[in-house]
Amino acid sequence: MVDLNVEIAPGVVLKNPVLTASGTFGYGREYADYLNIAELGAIITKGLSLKPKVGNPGVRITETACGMLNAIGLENIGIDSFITDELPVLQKLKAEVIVNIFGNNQDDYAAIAARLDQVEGVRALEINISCPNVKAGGIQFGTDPDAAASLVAAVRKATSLPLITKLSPNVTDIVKIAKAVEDVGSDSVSLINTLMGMAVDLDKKQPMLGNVTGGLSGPAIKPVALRMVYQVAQAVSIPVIGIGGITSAQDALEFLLAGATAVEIGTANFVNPAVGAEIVTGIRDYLELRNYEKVTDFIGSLQ
Amino acid sequence: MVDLNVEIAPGVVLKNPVLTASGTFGYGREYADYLNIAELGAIITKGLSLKPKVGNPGVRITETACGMLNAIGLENIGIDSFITDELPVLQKLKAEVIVNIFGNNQDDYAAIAARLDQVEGVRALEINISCPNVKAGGIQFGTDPDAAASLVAAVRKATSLPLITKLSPNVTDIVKIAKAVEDVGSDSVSLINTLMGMAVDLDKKQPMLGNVTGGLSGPAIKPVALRMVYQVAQAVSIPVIGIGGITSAQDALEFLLAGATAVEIGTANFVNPAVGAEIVTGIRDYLELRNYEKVTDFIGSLQ
Amino acid sequence: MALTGELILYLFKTKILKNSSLTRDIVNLRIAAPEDFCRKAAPGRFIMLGNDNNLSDPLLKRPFGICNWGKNWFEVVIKMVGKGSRQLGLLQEGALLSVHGPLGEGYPVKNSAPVRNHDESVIMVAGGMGIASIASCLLPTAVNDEIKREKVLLYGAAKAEELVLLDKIKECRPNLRIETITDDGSSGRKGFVTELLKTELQVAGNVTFACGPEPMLKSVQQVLQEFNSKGFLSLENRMACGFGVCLGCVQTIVGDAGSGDVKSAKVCTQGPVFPAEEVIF
Amino acid sequence: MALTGELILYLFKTKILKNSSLTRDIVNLRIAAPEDFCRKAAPGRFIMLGNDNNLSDPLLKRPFGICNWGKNWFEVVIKMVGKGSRQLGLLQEGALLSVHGPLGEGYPVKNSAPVRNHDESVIMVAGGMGIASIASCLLPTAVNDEIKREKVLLYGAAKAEELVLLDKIKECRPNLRIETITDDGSSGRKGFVTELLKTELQVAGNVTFACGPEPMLKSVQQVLQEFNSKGFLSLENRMACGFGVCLGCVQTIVGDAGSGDVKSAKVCTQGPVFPAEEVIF
Ligand SMILES: Cc1cc2nc3c(=O)[nH]c(=O)nc-3n(C[C@H](O)[C@H](O)[C@H](O)COP(=O)(O)OP(=O)(O)OC[C@H]3O[C@@H](n4cnc5c(N)ncnc54)[C@H](O)[C@@H]3O)c2cc1C
Ligand SMILES: Cc1cc2nc3c(=O)[nH]c(=O)nc-3n(C[C@H](O)[C@H](O)[C@H](O)COP(=O)(O)OP(=O)(O)OC[C@H]3O[C@@H](n4cnc5c(N)ncnc54)[C@H](O)[C@@H]3O)c2cc1C
Ligand SMILES: Cc1cc2nc3c(=O)[nH]c(=O)nc-3n(C[C@H](O)[C@H](O)[C@H](O)COP(=O)(O)O)c2cc1C
Ligand SMILES: Cc1cc2nc3c(=O)[nH]c(=O)nc-3n(C[C@H](O)[C@H](O)[C@H](O)COP(=O)(O)O)c2cc1C
Ligand code: FES
Ligand code: FES
Repeated sequence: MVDLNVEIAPGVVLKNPVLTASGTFGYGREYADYLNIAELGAIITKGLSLKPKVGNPGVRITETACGMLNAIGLENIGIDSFITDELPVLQKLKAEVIVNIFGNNQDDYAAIAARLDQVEGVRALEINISCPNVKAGGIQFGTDPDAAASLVAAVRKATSLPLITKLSPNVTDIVKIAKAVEDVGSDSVSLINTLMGMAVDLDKKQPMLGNVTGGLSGPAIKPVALRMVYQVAQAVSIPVIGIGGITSAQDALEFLLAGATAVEIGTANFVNPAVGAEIVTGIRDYLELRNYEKVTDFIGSLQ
Repeated sequence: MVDLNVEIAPGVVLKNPVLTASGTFGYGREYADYLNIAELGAIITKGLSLKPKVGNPGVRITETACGMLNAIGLENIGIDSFITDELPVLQKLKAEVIVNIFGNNQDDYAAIAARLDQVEGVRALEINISCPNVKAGGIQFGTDPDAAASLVAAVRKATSLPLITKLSPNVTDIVKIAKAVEDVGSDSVSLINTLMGMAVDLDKKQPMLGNVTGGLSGPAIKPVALRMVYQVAQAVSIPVIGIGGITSAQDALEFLLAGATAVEIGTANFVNPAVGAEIVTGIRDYLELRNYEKVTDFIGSLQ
Repeated sequence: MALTGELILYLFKTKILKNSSLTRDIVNLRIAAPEDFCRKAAPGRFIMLGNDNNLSDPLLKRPFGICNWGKNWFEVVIKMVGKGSRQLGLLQEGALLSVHGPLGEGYPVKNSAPVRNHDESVIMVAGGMGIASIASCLLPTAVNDEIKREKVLLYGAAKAEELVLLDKIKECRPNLRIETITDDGSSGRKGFVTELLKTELQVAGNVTFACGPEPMLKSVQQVLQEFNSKGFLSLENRMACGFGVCLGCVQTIVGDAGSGDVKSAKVCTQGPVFPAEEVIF
Repeated sequence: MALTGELILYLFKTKILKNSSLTRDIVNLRIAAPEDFCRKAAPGRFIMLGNDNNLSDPLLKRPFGICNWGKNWFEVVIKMVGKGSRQLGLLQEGALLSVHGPLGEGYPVKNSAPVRNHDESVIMVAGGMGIASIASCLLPTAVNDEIKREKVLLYGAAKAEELVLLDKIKECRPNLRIETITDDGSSGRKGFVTELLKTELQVAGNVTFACGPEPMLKSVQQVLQEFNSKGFLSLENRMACGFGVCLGCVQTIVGDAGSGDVKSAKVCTQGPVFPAEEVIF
């Protein structure tokens, strides 16, 4: 039996490298009908803020060639409801939980990180510095190395939880940002968040999305994600978690090969809610067939 | 009969807004079997350098979800062969010709622009500051506003031909770069060039492309292209030419709606070599049905 | 939910048993399904349907109402409007499909899970493809046996040819009164279906179920308010997932009673059927 | 070229006349085509084939050899190896396709456009799906009537089942000597097809045509060099356009005679068939 354990941050050993991406897996329990969520490496929650948030008005999703645009606007139930209503359910389901957080400014981020510090059942935080849908918050942090570093440093001070910084692909040099957050104590990085895109409704002569622009996800972005993961994995010494257009075990294996210690599955969950479990099985079968003893021997073995 | 004329640079009035993108239309005559290339707004040549260039070794193209990666490496016959062997053919075929140029450094760019200055049958130059496949040249210019401005200024001095600067999407803020080149005399901007991506061959445990990374084109990138065209068109006062994933008249119309004065068709030429002519017809039919007198009334009319 | 040990949603691969064309661009697909799935079907519930032969374009599944079902099959009526629905509509007998469902909360009829209201008789209002949803109250034998409280079917469409499913409905409910209306007068009166509704609402004590394009639902809402009459609207917001995780489908609805607030509801899990007075268009 | 007034390449939509399975993953498609197109077909030429029902995934057309043709049809043999070939291979009679072609320069047989060499008799070497290209010298009536100069067909595959098209070839060329060889010895000898070639080359004065996977072509090239014998190799580099504009398919070949230089050639327009001694693998 091949050993699928991966350590995605110091001390955070997961039973396999398949995680679910924030915003595509709800708070986790919605999927309990389709798969045993305890069998996943971990689930990452919808992005949470200090207070509940309503999100964007108008059409929020539209499909594009091999992808989709979303402009949900980070709607969420707020950290307190999460802790009281959702987390206990996840613990009962024996899921490994990573909480994705965001705020409108550095203090918000630090406050939510502090709030989660002593909460049982939270394995790590994923800091979303890259959501393209929040004008005031995310985007500035995610596109400037100094701002990103200062934000992550503030979060680092506020909590002892392991920190994964989630990077934006909408930048000239993602490696610079990855290194900047590594330097201030991010335990790992995850990438990519969505590419900023747009669709128009020719009949109505209007943008398709209420928010005009939105985040592109799905198979369409996989080549960009793979390239960035490869570049960042070459440059940093912390673990890299690969995200973007993964729909099959083959896709996941490609990211591992390129240097990702683990992967997150996003949009594919909408198409097939059981995809996470199927990918775990697919990775295991692939490695077993080729006589690997552990997945870590395969990771980063691209020639 | 609806008036399809567009002015893509001062004095450069084309009979319609459908151009072919550099690198996807050869030197033009290869398509003469499939469509009357004189019916296109203009054709843009494969990127040309002062001396012939051999390109990258190994696999150069690979398909991805709704797109393709290429790492041709700017292989071309060199400007002199073009002027003697290709341009006369294009003139006989009555095509409007825009020459796409690149170099390894500022002097190269200026030299090739100077070389073309007095050549008959060249309507404008498109300056490729954005090819991701040339390590020494393109990419640095295309991702930094100052470098881009200084390059375009040098080309501006070297020629009196109208200048279109072709922008890279692999940047944090494409609007900044567009404005920078506008300021130094670029007559228009075209966007986007390819997104930098990568694919891996799981069986061989190697990158798919000889060059490791390549440029992503095709329908997959359309949402990113449309977003950037919209943003740039809002910010500059020179014409914007939209490129990226256009395969149908509907796609082309969406770019015009978002503010593009004209569009370039790239990868779609490989799939259907007659697509340019079909898109011209499709745009005409659409506008006629809706009683437009001229396409310029439609351009930028997104609400 | 797995939490309670009871599986409510199913995810399965299946086959088309039959594809019958109703018009040039509307088809009726009969699809094989497990018995457990069929037992959970109810008027107004829906499924997410994906072509299993396709690659990743289109990517997402598409939502369609379950308009009829039996022991081990169900039916959907699909209007081919874009790439997803066209690809599904062109599939023939034997083609493979992926299905999630049954999803959502349906109309408050007796045998549907959330019994919200089942006293009055029902005025059914369908606009265009809204008939697929409304038909789910009329066609299935399961429903037929338990409730027979519909008063009238008011059915509007652009033109006569687009009035689909009428034969089937007449067969299942021979005594049902049906009034049609078309934009061009090619069947029934010329006009909008809400005009028919106004006439029906002259008599009080009924409840209205309506499904159709948003502008129609808006005016149904207005008419109901005018007559101070109760009703339920089935919405068709865009959906990516269908089971409450993407937040793509949310609809603004009125907040907690008396608070004057608004809140957002997931159409896929809290709807698609909402009390008419709660929806804020 | 339109320049000369003569149309050499065609771009058309057409239909599958017949899909016959040869093995579990190899099919033979007969496709309707205009007569003009068929007149330009020649051994070793190819077409780009696209499924007309699909959306944009897969995006590009795929290259396949024209392995047989008549007055108004042609045939391809497709091995389903990935998403593009699988989607095409699963299409049934009546399905729509888009075709560009005929493309490339084929083998130097009498009636093919570029007559480069037609004196010697020909040793034909096929490895795996390379048979589709080699068969284009043997199956078409047009070719059959004009040249009958093949000496032997050497055909290697992984195992017996994968030796396809043999019945057809025997029917068209009843007198042709055919030697098979397989990796596992399930038909003919066990080994590689180049071993058979060595035996044939003991007798001089012949020319070799070869098509197959790159490693096989490399060893054919070596063997030919060893025996100082002339030959032609048909390459299968990846192609995006098929008509010389993307520069995706280029192959390094020897430069101008005696210069010692190398240059790059477009496999799609300058090939796919090249003199064996010119190719630099
Ligand atoms: C709960 C629910 C039940 C439905 N039941 C039925 C039914 O029984 N029969 C039926 O024919 N249709 C039904 N629909 C609508 C159907 O889902 C859409 O027509 C379909 O998803 C369009 O997909 P497409 O790829 O063909 O269109 P696209 O190419 O994506 O778009 C074509 C047009 O359809 C609109 N559209 C796209 N997605 C949706 C969507 N999810 N909902 C509404 N409009 C959309 C677009 O704005 C556009 O104008 C239902 C929708 C919902 C949410
Ligand atoms: C001139 C020419 C003639 C050909 N004739 C035939 C023929 O008659 N019958 C036949 O079955 N095949 C033929 N091929 C090969 C055929 O084109 C490829 O098998 C096909 O394009 C693979 O597409 P896919 O989407 O199924 O594979 P993908 O999913 O893209 O890839 C699957 C595998 O095929 C390889 N591959 C992908 N594209 C090509 C390509 N263009 N050429 C070679 N390998 C590729 C990949 O490296 C990968 O290992 C020919 C190729 C050329 C260039
Ligand atoms: C509907 C939707 C909502 C998302 N919400 C969040 C979010 O709240 N926080 C976050 O960090 N990323 C969010 N993402 C981004 C995903 O986590 C992921 O980075 C992205 O979708 C790329 O992966 P994919 O191609 O597998 O979907 C969201 C994506 C989608 C499609
Ligand atoms: C094979 C290939 C070669 C290209 N070569 C060039 C080039 O030489 N110069 C250039 O400016 N852009 C080049 N491009 C980029 C295209 O001109 C275009 O910007 C890009 O492909 C996006 O458009 P599309 O999605 O319609 O293909 C090339 C693209 C492809 C696919
Ligand atoms: S469709 Fe995803 S939450 Fe409703
Ligand atoms: S395949 Fe495009 S140049 Fe040969």
